[in-house]
Amino acid sequence: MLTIGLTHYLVVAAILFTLGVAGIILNRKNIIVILMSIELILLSVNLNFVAFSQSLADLTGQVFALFVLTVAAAEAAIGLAILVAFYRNRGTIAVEDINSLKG
Amino acid sequence: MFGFGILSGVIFLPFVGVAFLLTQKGDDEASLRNIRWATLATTIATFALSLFVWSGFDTTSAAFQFVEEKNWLGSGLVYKMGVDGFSMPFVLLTTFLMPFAILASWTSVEKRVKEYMIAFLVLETLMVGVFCALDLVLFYLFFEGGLIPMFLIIGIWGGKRRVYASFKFFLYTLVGSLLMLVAILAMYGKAGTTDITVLVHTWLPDAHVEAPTAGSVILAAILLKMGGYGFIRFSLPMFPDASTHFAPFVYALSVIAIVYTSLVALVQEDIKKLIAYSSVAHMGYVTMGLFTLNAQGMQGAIFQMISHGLVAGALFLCVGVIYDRMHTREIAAYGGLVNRMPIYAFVFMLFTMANVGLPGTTGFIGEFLSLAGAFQANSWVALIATSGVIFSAAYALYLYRRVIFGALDKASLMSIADLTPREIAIFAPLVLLTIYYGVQPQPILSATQASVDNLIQTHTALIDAIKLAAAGQ
Amino acid sequence: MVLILIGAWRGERGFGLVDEMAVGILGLALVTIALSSTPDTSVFDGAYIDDGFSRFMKALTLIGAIASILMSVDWLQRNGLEKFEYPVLIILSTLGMLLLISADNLIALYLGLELMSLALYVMAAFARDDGQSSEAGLKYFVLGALSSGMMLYGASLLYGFAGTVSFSGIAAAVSTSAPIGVIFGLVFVLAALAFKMSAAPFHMWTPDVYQGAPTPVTAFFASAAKMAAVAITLRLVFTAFPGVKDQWRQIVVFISIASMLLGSFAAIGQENIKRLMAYSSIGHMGFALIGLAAADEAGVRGVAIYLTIYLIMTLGTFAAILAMRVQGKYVENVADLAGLSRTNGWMAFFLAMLMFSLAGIPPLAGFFAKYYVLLAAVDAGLFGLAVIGVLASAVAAYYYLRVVKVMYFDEPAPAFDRAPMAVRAVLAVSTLALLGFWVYPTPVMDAAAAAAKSLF
Amino acid sequence: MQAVFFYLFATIMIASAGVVIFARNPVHSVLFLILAFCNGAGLFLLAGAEFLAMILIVVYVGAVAVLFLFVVMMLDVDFAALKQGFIKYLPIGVAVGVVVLAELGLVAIGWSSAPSASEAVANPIIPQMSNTAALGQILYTKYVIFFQASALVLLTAMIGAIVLTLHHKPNIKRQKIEEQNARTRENVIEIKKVPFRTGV
Amino acid sequence: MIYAIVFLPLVGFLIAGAFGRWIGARASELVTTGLLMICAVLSWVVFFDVALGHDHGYAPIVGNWMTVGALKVDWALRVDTLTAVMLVVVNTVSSLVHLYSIGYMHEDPHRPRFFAYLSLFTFAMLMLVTADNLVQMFFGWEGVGLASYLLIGFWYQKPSANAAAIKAFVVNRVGDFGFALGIFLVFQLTKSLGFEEVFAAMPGLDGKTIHLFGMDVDALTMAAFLLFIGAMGKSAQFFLHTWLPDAMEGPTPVSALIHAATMVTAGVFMVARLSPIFEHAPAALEFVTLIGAATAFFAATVGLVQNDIKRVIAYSTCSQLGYMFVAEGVGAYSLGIFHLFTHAFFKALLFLGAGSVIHAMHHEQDMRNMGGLRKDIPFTFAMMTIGTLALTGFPYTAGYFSKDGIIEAAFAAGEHHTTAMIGFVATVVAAGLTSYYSWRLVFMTFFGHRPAHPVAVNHSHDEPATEDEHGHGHDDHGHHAPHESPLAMLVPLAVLAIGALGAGYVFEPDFAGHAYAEFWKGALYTGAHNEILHEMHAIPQWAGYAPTAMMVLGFLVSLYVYVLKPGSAPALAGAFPRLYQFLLNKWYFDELYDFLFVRPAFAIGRLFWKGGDGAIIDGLGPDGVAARVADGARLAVRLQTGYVYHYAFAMLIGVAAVVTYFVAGGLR
Repeated sequence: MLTIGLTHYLVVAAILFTLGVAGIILNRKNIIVILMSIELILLSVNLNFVAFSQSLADLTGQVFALFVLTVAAAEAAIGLAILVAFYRNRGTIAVEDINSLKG
Repeated sequence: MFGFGILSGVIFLPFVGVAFLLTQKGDDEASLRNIRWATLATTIATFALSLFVWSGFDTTSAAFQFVEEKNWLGSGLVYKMGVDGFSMPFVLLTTFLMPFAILASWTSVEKRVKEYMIAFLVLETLMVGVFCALDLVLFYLFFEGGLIPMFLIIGIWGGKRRVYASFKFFLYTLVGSLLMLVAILAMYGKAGTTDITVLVHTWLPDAHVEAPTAGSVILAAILLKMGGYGFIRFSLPMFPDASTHFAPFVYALSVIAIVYTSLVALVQEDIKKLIAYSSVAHMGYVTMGLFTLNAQGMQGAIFQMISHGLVAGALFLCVGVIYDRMHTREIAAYGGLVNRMPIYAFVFMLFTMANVGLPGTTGFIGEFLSLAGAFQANSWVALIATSGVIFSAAYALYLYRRVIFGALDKASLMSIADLTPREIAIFAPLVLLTIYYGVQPQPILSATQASVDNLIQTHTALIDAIKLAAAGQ
Repeated sequence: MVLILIGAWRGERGFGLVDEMAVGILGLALVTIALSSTPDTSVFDGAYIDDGFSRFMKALTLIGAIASILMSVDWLQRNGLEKFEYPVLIILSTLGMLLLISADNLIALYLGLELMSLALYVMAAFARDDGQSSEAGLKYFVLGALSSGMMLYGASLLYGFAGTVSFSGIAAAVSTSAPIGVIFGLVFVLAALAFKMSAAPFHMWTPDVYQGAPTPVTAFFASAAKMAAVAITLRLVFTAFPGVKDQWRQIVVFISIASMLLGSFAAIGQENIKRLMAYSSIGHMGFALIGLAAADEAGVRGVAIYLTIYLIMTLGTFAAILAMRVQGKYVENVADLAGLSRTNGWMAFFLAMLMFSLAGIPPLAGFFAKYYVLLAAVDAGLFGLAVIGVLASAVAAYYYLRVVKVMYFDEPAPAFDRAPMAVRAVLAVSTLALLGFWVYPTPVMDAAAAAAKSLF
Repeated sequence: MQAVFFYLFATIMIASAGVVIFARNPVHSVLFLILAFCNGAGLFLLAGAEFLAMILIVVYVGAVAVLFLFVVMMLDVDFAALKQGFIKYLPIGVAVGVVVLAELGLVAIGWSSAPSASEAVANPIIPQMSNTAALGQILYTKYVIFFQASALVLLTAMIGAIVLTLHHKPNIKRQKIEEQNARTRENVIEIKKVPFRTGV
Repeated sequence: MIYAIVFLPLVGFLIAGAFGRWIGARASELVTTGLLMICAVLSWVVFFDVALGHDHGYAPIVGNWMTVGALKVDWALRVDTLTAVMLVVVNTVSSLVHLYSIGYMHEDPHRPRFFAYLSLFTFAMLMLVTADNLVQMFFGWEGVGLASYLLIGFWYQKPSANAAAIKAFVVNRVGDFGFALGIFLVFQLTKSLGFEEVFAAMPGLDGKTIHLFGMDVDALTMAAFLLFIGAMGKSAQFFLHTWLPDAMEGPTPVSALIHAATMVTAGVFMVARLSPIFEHAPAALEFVTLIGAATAFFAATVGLVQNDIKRVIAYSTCSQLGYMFVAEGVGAYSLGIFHLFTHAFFKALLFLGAGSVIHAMHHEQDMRNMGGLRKDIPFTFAMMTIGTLALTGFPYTAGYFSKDGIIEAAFAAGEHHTTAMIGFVATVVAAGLTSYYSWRLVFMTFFGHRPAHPVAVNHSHDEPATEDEHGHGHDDHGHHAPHESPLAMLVPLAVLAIGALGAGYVFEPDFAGHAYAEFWKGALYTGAHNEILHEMHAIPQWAGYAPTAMMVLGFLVSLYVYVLKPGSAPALAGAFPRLYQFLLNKWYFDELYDFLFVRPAFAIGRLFWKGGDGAIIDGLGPDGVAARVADGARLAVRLQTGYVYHYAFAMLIGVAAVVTYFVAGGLR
């Protein structure tokens, strides 16, 4: 327990990932929370990459994580932009209200 | 790409007509006349060309003739066309009947004449293609392609429930043929499967009933034959073992088809439906005859197909004649037509009798031979199937009586007119051929003879080889 | 080439010019790809591979992109969306696709995918004053982000196992043993790719987004985007996971069956033709995956042919949808097509042929598409899959027929306005290509065969 | 020591992630998201990825989270009560979540890399080089194409954000530099000769 | 010559049929009748040539019909004594009927059609009797069936005529069903259908058993049995007799030609023609005897109580055909043919006579409405009496020789077979019954008085088409004075009467007597042990006189009941009401068949259609599938809720499912 190894990181990342996914699925009120959940997922992924990077003594993982970070930022920007556009049209960001398209 | 042979000429000649029709614009009388005549001319020319092929056809050979082969679609698929004793009669039947189908829709089709004619010409190409194709996939291609124009013909120019009927027809055939496609594909790897599409018949009455007259004619006369033709061309030669194995099954289905549909035909209230059911019954003789795998049965089956093409086609034309006048197909709406339409009554009688299988008409030859063949293969099958001659007499004459005989007491029928010269011109060749080939069927029989013999010999040899191999183990 | 693409748009103002330039650039790229016959090369330290397969798929993607742009001009102008960003986004997205197709390691895969997707998210929401469009964009974004999260998680597992992100490295590591972790990684990655190609059960966004997004964008989604997604899926499983073929084949079979069934069933009863096409595309992806399930060269060739033909059919169909305009207003219900055969015979004929082709009726090209994948599947012994496939396609035939029925059997609805030249051209060309496919299919066949060969 | 920090960071991170998801007020969510990211950065540090840790703080905490906060404030949403249907399907959702978590945990606990993994390593960590420098080394040489690509991704994000949110409101006065520059005396100043005693 | 005989009627048919409307009724009549006259003359020439002369017969091949593998069928015209006899019968009667019809049908607007049909029938019948193989025989067989159908239904306005026509055709088809199966079996056994080859193969097949219909049966017995079913249908034998009485809906000349003299005897002819097969199938022969005996007896009983003049004669015909089969069943083929020959004369005479009566009575057919006609139409009365004498077997009339011969032969064969003895008893009893009902007919028609108030009978209005056109309405029928028929009708009666009186005496030696061998020249085959023609002369005296005695008895009873003590008939009927009803309703065969076959067929058809096609195949098949597809579609659409979290959840479940699949199953 006391020597922190790869497994610890992986377990933490797994929990975080699950939380993130749960956040997307369970959240009914606010799209922004969903976006944040996505960020959590990406964080867990990064944690994985970094942990592997360390355990393999390989920088590739960190590079990958760097790109993930970059893209995550871009993604957040676009997500929020779409959200804003949506809010302008509908006046709501409750997840439950996003169902005019169905069937 | 180029340098097609004469068969391709027959197949694609209708396209020339299509090209011409596409240039026709407008709905005025003159262009309609142009369209009709051009279509008729095309079909007649196609028939003439196929006659030319026939003149060069060597009936003593079982081999494929006029073979064309082109590499196509890369691996596996070839454009391979040819005719042998099996397909030649069907090609002729197709090209022969097309002009009648056109004539039958001369005046009865009023809306969208151009599209109608185009659909028919395309259909002709596809049908001839089916009978000429020597490659499984090519066969399938033409076969399925026929669905499209037929779907449109039923759906656009059909009767009241045309939409339902056209969907049913299309989807039913599609399922059957798609499964056939899987079987075809499987064939590339290994043999040992089979395709049965016999009991799948209920689309037929619906499709027939709702189709316009010419559509019914083509459906009954040619499209229906493709299944039987497929059996001859593919199932039997390619799966000798399975064919023998499944023969009892096919027999069972066939006799069920014969008896069952005959009984159902007996109680129909719609003329076309009755004839459609009788078509199914007649196709029962065909499948039965084919699987007897003896000369009488197979030749009989083939002859039955040709004969049925003429007779059922003519019967649908007969229905079309009165439908054009009265716009109903209810049997109850008619009665006593002979009083006003003696020529029609005669024509209808003749084809009814041919349908019943009266000796001296083509109907007899096919029925008799296929039953004779069946008797040698399985007496029970022959027994039950022969009972079909009783039923067919019953329903056909019952129909005839209700439509033609009796007193003319329905006000709507008082002024119904007898056949016009155009209609007589349509029926005359059919009448003559029905009788001629009834008395003198040998031209057709000898055309198929060599191929049938060849098939049976090969088949017997194969079965023997399989038995030998089984014994050896 | 990449740099040319980047530099091109800079400093431009004015929609028309950018638009034309975008087409020009993409066309140039297409020509370059078509003409290039360099041997298979891998550049940027194995991150970017240029082989027959990628060229084939890129050509398809570019064709899709070009046609989408061409068709969109008129639509955008009429809807007040003639912004220069639109072609730019398409180019960026296309660039992402090209990168994706050529990806040879996980990073390239991820970046390509994201570049493609981010642009697509924006485009889905492009009609920003339209609630449906924003909703489509939002849904697509949320689910897309989830899927890329999953993919990343999978990718991290793969990286952790193999110690490398390159496909060949993964293949080397996986060939020796395949612990459950790798399968996890594979499943997650495949799920994300299935999401992009909208295969069940990761298809849920498709109908909503297809319906909500601006029609030209939907056309782009349905055409170019799918090409890229399928391409990378093929490349990934064949180059990175030959060692666990048995496992991914099971996954693919599952996805394939689910897609075909769902695509066939759910489309019945759809009134909106775009939505109908969404389900149709799900079904078609399922069908294309049959070829993948065969997991051999014939299968890949089948998929390649399938995609080619599917691309043509999709473009044609969307061209028809874009031509559905009544008195200046675009309509997109099936019922609006009623009696089209009488008001616009040619368009009805073309669309009917497209529908028959989508249904897979010979001799139209759609049949050959199905034929080759089925052939591969049957050869590989996947009878069950093949039978389910044909049955599903029979069910699917029903709703295609319904469109034909509406056009040909029903009483006419108001006639459509005259469609712009580009739309008509795409419609006509694609239909004729489908009709005439059987006459001279050799180029496609040969190219597909070559593409398949390069993957093995 | 390392273990203590690991558990500390990990616990706080997961706990705050939980709050992110379940908090009623989105503003709280954002704040706890920041907390989670900070702890994540701590974990990165522990794993020897100093540069990434800094980036995470800078980019996420500095930019992304603030952006979130900004949007949350701007949209000014009220937080309604949960609807009934939610509870009904919760058990299934939880069950699936637990299954996924269990499976992922299984994978994590039983993890072992491929034997070939250490040979397959493409960019081994060089102890002499600082983390930042090493990353830079790789990024600008080997993976330059990805660098370019990520630039494009950001560009896309920029264009996307602009095209979706920037509104040209017609009734707002804007500075138009080219118009200002293009002003000349001739087209701006009109000299009127005013007759005497009549006014303008 | 034989070509002319066979094809001239066809020519007549074509001319009358195709051009009848243009050349007019009179010309049609003259052409067809003229051609038939020529045929008749030529037939007699052939008869003298082949039967009485020394020509051994010939079978010119007209052309090949079909050749399929071993099955080779030619169109050929076989002429031997048997054929010659039939030619004479057919063409003589046919030509006379043509002639008669000119008179009888002169009111009918559709005469060309009628004469065309008559000629068509004659042609088909000639094809039948000249057939040289089973298939051509079948051709003629069905051809006469068609003609019969057309002629029975000639008055198509009458529903009853149409129904009768269909009934005739369908019941005949039941027989044909057996016939066809018989043909198939013969082909299977001998690989041939030509008579020469088939007959040549017979000895070799003696006693051979084959597996058929799940049992092992004697091959030739089965073949003969099946073929005989055909004969039963055509010759209206017991079980398949129901069509014949109904066939009286057709015009009377048709009844005379088809349903008395020629077509119905085709079965008798067929058994004789195929005697080589039957001779090798003794069990089948016994069956023939039984059926013949049953028919002879049954039809005679029913004939006792019928009121329709034509139906009485029809049942009589039925009964007489039974006699013929009894003869053939016991091996006396020549006697069967002989009776056929004589019967043709007197039965045609009776029918045409009845037609004359009906004509005189303005299409009244019910005997209860007749009476005392001997004064009004004396010539017809004379002719009918001659016919009746011949029918009942009055000594030295035609019937006497043939019928008594049959009864004697049956008795003689009874030494060997019980069935033959049954045949003997049945025929003797039937002889008495025949005598009774025949004289009853004569008495009811020509003696007594016409009732003032005619009995309304549902089938009394025969031939309505002619009613109004002739000018004298029928409201007062029975009160209008009956009149003698025109000459065209009387001449045939006279000719036939000569035959009915003299044919027996003249030809008895040839058919069954000492000139047997020279006459038949092997056209009939008799087995090595078949000595029936010799044995029949050695029977006891009482057996020889039994039929004559029965005839006298029948006459006396009839005389008593109808002439000496009028009114005793209803009393008799009242005494045995059940028996009377049973007989009057023809043993309830029609009702039975209706119940057993007709209604079930329709019911099953309806069941299959609605239940089978509608509910099961369509229901489980297309419509059911369509419904399931629609359900599936609804389900699939319901999944698409529009909620993002549902979508995400679906993705998660997808992934979880696949992963769990692999985890749970280990790596597959």
